[in-house]
Amino acid sequence: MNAAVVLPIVLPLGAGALSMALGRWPRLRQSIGLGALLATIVVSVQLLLRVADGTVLVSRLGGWEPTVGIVLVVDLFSAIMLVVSSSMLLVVLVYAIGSPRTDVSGAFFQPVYLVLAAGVSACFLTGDLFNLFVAFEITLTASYVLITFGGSRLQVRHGMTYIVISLLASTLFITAVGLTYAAVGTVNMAELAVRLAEIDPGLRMALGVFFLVVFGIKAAIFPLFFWLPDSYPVAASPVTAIFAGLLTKVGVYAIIRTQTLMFSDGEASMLLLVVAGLTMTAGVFGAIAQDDVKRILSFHIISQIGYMIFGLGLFTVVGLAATVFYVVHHIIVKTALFLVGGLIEEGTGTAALSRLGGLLHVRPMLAALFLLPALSLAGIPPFSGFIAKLTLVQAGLAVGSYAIVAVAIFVSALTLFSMVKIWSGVFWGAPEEPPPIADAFEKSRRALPRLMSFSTGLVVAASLAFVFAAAPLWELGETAAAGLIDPSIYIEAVRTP
Amino acid sequence: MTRRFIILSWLAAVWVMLWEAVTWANVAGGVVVAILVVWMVPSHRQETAVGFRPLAAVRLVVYFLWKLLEASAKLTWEIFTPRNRINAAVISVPLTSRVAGIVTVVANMVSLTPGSVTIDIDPETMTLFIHVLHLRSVEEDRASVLYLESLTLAAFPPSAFPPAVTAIGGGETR
Amino acid sequence: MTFVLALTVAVLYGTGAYLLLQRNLSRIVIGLGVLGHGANLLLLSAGRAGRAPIIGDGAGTYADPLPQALALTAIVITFGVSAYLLALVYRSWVLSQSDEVEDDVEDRRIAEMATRLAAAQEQAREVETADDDPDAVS
Amino acid sequence: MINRSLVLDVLVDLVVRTALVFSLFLLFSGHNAPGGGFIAGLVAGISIVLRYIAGGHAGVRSVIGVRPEGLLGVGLSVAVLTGMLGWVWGEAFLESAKFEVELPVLGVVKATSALPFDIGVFLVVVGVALAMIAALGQEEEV
Amino acid sequence: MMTTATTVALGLLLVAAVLCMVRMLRMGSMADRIVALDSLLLVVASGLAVQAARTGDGLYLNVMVVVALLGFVGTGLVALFIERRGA
Amino acid sequence: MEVLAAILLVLGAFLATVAAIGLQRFDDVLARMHAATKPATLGLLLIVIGAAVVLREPGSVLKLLLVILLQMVTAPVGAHLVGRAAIRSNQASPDTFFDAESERRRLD
Amino acid sequence: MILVLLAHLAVAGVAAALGGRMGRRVLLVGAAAPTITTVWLARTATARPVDVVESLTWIPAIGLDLDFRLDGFATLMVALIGGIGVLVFLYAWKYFDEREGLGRFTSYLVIFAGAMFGLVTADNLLALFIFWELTSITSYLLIGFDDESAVARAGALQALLVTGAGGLVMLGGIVLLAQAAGSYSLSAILADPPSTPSAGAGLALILVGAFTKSAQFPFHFWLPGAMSAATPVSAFLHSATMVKAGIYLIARLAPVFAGLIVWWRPAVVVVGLATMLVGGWRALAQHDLKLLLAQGTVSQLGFIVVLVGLGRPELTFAGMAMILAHAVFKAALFMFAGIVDHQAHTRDLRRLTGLGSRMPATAWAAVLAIASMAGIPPLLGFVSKEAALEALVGEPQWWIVTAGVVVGSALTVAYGLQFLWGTFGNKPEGGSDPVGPEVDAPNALFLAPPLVLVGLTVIAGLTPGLVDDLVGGAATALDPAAASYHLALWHGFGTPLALSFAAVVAGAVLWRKPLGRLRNLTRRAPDAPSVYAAMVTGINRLADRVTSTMQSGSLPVYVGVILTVAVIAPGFLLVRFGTAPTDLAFASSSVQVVTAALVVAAAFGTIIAQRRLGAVLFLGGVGYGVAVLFVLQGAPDLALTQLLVETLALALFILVLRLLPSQFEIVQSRIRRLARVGVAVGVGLLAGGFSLWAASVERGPSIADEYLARALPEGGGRNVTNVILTDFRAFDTLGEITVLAVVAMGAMALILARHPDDESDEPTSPAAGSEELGRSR
Ligand code: NA
Ligand code: NA
Repeated sequence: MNAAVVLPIVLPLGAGALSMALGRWPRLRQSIGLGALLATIVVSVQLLLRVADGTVLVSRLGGWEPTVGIVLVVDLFSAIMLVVSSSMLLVVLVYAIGSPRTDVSGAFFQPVYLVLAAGVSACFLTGDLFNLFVAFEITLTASYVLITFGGSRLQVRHGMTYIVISLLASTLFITAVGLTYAAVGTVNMAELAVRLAEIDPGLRMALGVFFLVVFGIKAAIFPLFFWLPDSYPVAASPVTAIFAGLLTKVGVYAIIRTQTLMFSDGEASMLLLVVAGLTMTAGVFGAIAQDDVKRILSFHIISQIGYMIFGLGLFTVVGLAATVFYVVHHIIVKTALFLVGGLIEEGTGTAALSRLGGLLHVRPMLAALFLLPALSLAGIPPFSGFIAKLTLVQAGLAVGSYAIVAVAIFVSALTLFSMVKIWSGVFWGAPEEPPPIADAFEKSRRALPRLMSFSTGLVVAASLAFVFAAAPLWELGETAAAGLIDPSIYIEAVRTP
Repeated sequence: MTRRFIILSWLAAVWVMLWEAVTWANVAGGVVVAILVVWMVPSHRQETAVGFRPLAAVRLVVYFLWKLLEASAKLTWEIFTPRNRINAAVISVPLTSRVAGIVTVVANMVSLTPGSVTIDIDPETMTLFIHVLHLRSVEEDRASVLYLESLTLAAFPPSAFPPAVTAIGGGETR
Repeated sequence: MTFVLALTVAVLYGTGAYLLLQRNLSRIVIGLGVLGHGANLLLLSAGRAGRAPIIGDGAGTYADPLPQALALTAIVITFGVSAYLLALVYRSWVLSQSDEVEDDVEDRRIAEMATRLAAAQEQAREVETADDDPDAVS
Repeated sequence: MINRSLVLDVLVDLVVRTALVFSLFLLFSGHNAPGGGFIAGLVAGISIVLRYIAGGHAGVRSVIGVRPEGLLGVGLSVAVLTGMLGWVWGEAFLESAKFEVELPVLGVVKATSALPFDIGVFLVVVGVALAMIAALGQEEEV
Repeated sequence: MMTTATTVALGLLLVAAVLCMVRMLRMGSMADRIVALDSLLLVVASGLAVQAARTGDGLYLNVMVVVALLGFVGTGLVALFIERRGA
Repeated sequence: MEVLAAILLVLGAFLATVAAIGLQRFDDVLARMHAATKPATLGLLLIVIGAAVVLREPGSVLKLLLVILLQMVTAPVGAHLVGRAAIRSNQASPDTFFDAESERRRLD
Repeated sequence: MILVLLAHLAVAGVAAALGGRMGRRVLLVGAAAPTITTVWLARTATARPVDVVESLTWIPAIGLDLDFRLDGFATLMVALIGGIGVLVFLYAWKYFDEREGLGRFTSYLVIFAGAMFGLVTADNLLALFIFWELTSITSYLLIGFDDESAVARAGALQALLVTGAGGLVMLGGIVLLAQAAGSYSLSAILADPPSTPSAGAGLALILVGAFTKSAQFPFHFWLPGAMSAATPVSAFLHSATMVKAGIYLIARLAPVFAGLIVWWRPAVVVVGLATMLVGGWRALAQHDLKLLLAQGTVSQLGFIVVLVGLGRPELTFAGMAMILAHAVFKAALFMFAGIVDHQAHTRDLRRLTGLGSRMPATAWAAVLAIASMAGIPPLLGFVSKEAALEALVGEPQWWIVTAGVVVGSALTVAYGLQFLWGTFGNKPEGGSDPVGPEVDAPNALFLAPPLVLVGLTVIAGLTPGLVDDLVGGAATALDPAAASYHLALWHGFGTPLALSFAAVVAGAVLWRKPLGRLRNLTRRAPDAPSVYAAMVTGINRLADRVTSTMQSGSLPVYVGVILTVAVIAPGFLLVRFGTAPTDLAFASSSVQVVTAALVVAAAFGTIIAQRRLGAVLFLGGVGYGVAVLFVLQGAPDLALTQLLVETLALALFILVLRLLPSQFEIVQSRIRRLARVGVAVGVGLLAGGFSLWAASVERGPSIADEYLARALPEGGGRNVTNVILTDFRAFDTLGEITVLAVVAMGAMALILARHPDDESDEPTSPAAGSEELGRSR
């Protein structure tokens, strides 16, 4: 029955625990990890199918009713996030296994990675505010370890930025939870939705904005994003890929969940739209100023987060549906791009544009693997990014939010500019300085690790498949958005004895 | 009466005290836990067998408590009177015992007593270095420590092995 | 929550924040510690105070046990993460003998580039205005 | 960093063992009195630190012959498995159950499935202490 | 009777605690600070005992056991550190 | 019984205060150490005994006994370590007298 | 139509796959795609009584469906795409020497052809947009095909940015228009056109997109920049097809909206005429064959925009004729330019001399093509221009257009002559590094494709009836009123012919006597390419500046910003909209007051401590003090945990501190002390105030009593906190130990990580690379 709801957390967590204990047998460890993530996907898809019509599944952990115990809740939005995230996690694990960097394939990587997977699932599933904090901490702690995996000087330095900022965010989070509990006496989110509506509006708005700040740090919105481009690029490629694809989206998820469930009156609409515009613009300007592939891509994460917030800020079904759609698109495409970035580094030893060039002639397949998601990211049709942006534009214009649409379009053009800069710098022309790997641009170059290329191809293929499945996905997004805009079903499902 | 037995009974007693009730279940549990813990944490030192004389032990405790109160009173007086009578010194007291456990007990009692603290122990010669706040005279202070040692030795007389053997292994870790 | 507790919370947050705004890693870690204490105190005082919530006989209202459980979890989590941060400080020192968070190199480089470009542009503009005025010369 | 002290050296065994007894007490009594797996684990962890102070790494290793990651894995697995047992006797993950066993001498022993869960917690916390000592206690000269 | 006694005791302990903190804050050597911290811990433990006497329940005894058993760990470590480094 | 407990409690607390005053009073680190930790330890013992006398649950006495025992074991270790550190890091007052053997060991 | 598109995809795939093995013959594979288009069109067009409609639903909910409609206008466009497409592929086969990447080139070009086909047949505006942007992307890849050349890369980027950005603007317009009309279907919108202000705004944006695509002033500059593309690309994209996309869209909308929207006609006329004149003028100044043609194309596109944009049936008809004629002669001219370039290895008019005698066939064919362009009878160009002038003369209120067209035509004649004379003429003065005598005539197969086009321009000129159906069908599809117009070679002696004649004469004069002074006058006007360059560098610089301001790289700054936001945003709302708390208890006991005071003192101690150890000890003091506060709140478990954690943390701290120097270094922070204090005070105030505020709220039934009541009977434990931790909320605890386990794993991994000394043989991390970079610069 609803026992399956907990599986997306328990499967990777159990597998993580086992692989901690099984450090000595790498093959067994790997099969456990892959098996667990595969099973997670299967379970998630099943959950998705069960909630596709807008129903909400509730699982009471320990059998305790909500407010006493912790509940896990699957609505369509969380189910979608689960499916996408577990798929990306599996593919990136394959990529990591295929990576020749020992620190990534070593005994410590997988358990931590699986815990990350469990944490992400928990973030999507939990219906309890404090448990969300715990889930965040699981995810973050795993990410601290992963970002500093390898322990090089730069990783330690930039990991420090990441960890300090995240810790600060966590402290603010726990502060917000404490304040909320003090004000309304519960940490169950559905119950909160009911009780928060009854308290002093000033306090409620302040809490709402406080949560926005807390999750905004994680989601890297303006002006809380500075840490991201300084820290993401130093991690190992699979780690950066999964961070870029998933972690900030966990923040976005939390923003959407809290702003639609707990502070559902749309009081923050204007603020969100302003933040969205600034985030888009700041991110894309940052990207244009960079010279390093991973840094460029990192700044684009920020810019893209702005689009997601844009859809949320409209507080309409179409706007939220567009955001859901955007999030899914972005997770896939961003993961793909960072995986390609990793392959570029793998082949040449660098990601600096000035040391790259002409890769198109040496590795045409890699060029194709980059070009498709890059165009998608820039919103070029017919790729998923286009559909995502189109729906946002439609949603924005439908309610007359012209300014934000104008910004979105302007930023879109700049994004194209920036993607083309990567293309031109990496795949066209010739390097200004020789890359670290001397024969990187010789025909006789060594082959890229097959598993890495394979998994990258898989993600790119997924981003293309997305285009063909766009109609049903959009319908899912609309149903999910309807559930977010009107959370009564969610609240009802949780509170029904 | 081996040291191991002392340890086991101490641990079992701790268990019982923690549960705040002397019942068979607690005693049995205490024994099990004690054995478990001793098995988990093997001693990293040579264990030296010592004996145990309860009467002498009581005498030691009483003497020690008396010293404790006396010294505390003195120190309290010192604190509340403006005159500074401090005459600090570090003196060395070569003990006669070569058993590390005994030396430790003596050193601790010295440290517990207000106005004196064991600064250091030379494991070769089992000499205590003691910081005293109010030096009467080196000899006098040394003598009182040695008296304390004699009381301790009376309570825990060395058995089985000659002192010389333990002296060799005394200061070394395994 | 009493006024005194709120004041304590305020001071802990304030001092924690102050320490966090420094570049010295040790201070940052300590600041996070102080901030964590403040947060835990705030969390605990979100519930009512009272007798320890251990069911027994005796009089008086029990304290709210939930914030206690939550704060306990939070304490342990904060501890764990701080421990990891300490491990990083350790490693950072081993690697670079530095306890300071230097600025991000790439960010600085871009900032410098921007300044240099602006200067160059300024210069170019001056030159341009100079020979853009042929009438003045002829 | 350790300058040997005979006093410390002699007493460490005593204190560490006592602390472990205490820690087990906290573990088993935690459901009814202040304590529990965390606190128990922390007490045990600090006693490991103590052991490190007295004997350095060798001291720690001679005591606990397990790899920290093994301890972590087992502890976490125990907790997760206990949670899964909830499916056996109830229908929810982490659903608890109470047991009463009558044993000779000891009388009626009551326990809940919270105990094995707490044991898992305990093991993890001990594992953390071990790992942190291993990470931070490398004997490099200053 | 008991209430008066415990109140007086608590008052004295509070004074002691404040004095310990004053010592910690005064510019002094590290040894001083660690001594002050150690004393503070003792005062806390004493306070718990007084509290136990006042309320009559032994819920905080475990805390006292912790202080008695492990309170010296921090002190000892800092002392070893100071010894190494100088204050 | 109650009177005894009251006396013990107040006396113990008084000793703790004395210790804290001692912390301010002396100008030698080691002297302060003597003044601070010893009376405070004794004070704790007294208070614990006092509490044991009045505690409602008789079993608690056992635990209080344990506290006393443990305190007796660990407190001197702490004092020893701190004292040693103070001497070794040359924080003792310059007036401190060293006998011959101690002087030799100090200079090692 | 969907099948045709799929065929393009398939051909592109095959070409990409076979590219390496087939060499330049892969271009013949590519030719299959336009051949399919042509054959399909031939079969469909003959069998068709009404418009052919196909549809593929995609995402109906957002109005995005692949609806196609082949009407008369689309037929004309498809004919150009297919017919010229075949010729271009054949031409390219001979144009390229064997080289790497021709497979890629072919597939780009095929995809482009497919996109173009989709664009002109799409009936859904969003689908149209998709193909629109696809043509931009493929054009980018094609222009930059010669990627070693920085000029090619820059040209490609420029074209993409202008047309891509224009496209994005157009997307906004499309959505506005469609939302006003309630449909994304082009035919539906045209059947029931909205005239609301938002529809008008949408149309304006669409026009901007169309102008960028069709290289209208002031966006025209990308087209000359795109001339670094291989000549077959220019012949196809930059004369016949892609640049017609904007015109296509304008032509579709004009007949309906020109009358509805007040500003439509003025806008189109101003832009079109300006383009025409600027392009023509600039063409005169070019020394590069292709640049000359490109500027000429700009000029002609402006002309066509005016024709189709005014939305008059007769002008629309003329516009259709012009589209056809221009595609044919301009494609041929580009091909000739390519032949010259290929044979002589230069396109510089100042170096070429006497090629007329070396390659006479080429020269004569080029003369015919130029003549067509210049509107000399009896060629197709003349026929269409005559139709245009005839129509314009019938619209006296647009006399300004007529005048402009005449001037433009004169310019056309002038640069046409420039082309011919410059390339084929025998120039006695030669030039600095003359090329000519040693040049060979081109291979017959190479010359064949342009010859076919020239043939067409001649034949269609002589017998306009051949193409009259095509042109008339197109015009009628746009505007039924255009059904009565027909092409004719001879309109009789009238104003149009006179104007044509005048233009030819004026052009010849202009060519002989270039107006040097006039040119000087215009030189100082801001020209568009430099505006573009300024914009690009401007954006780059703005990005640099914005980024360097925001992204300071300094952790304290980041923390400061975050804290400031976290204080100001909620603080403002709290103070502005909240009701301040009342009824505060000061403290629960004096013990609490003193303990709190101690905690506060210790907290300040962490700040003032100058030594690391001191600060750590104060932290410990705070921790112990907080533990006491926990006790006072009634939380023994918490106090125990706090004490133990504090002790363990202290131990770990000391293990780390033994490595670090005793004193804190004095580090210059990027934040001033005062600001730090300010932020800190703000954070404190918020935390304290907020918690008082939250605590003062009247709240619902507390969950506390439920826990207290149920812990023993249902959870089986007296310690309620522990029962919560291990039972009620055991999931939190599970998460918590997971955190701990991960931390420990991470710490272990850090130790086992390779020692930094061998960091060199680690794959260099990106930032490491850039760090070196930073140093070397
Ligand atoms: Na993140
Ligand atoms: Na490059």
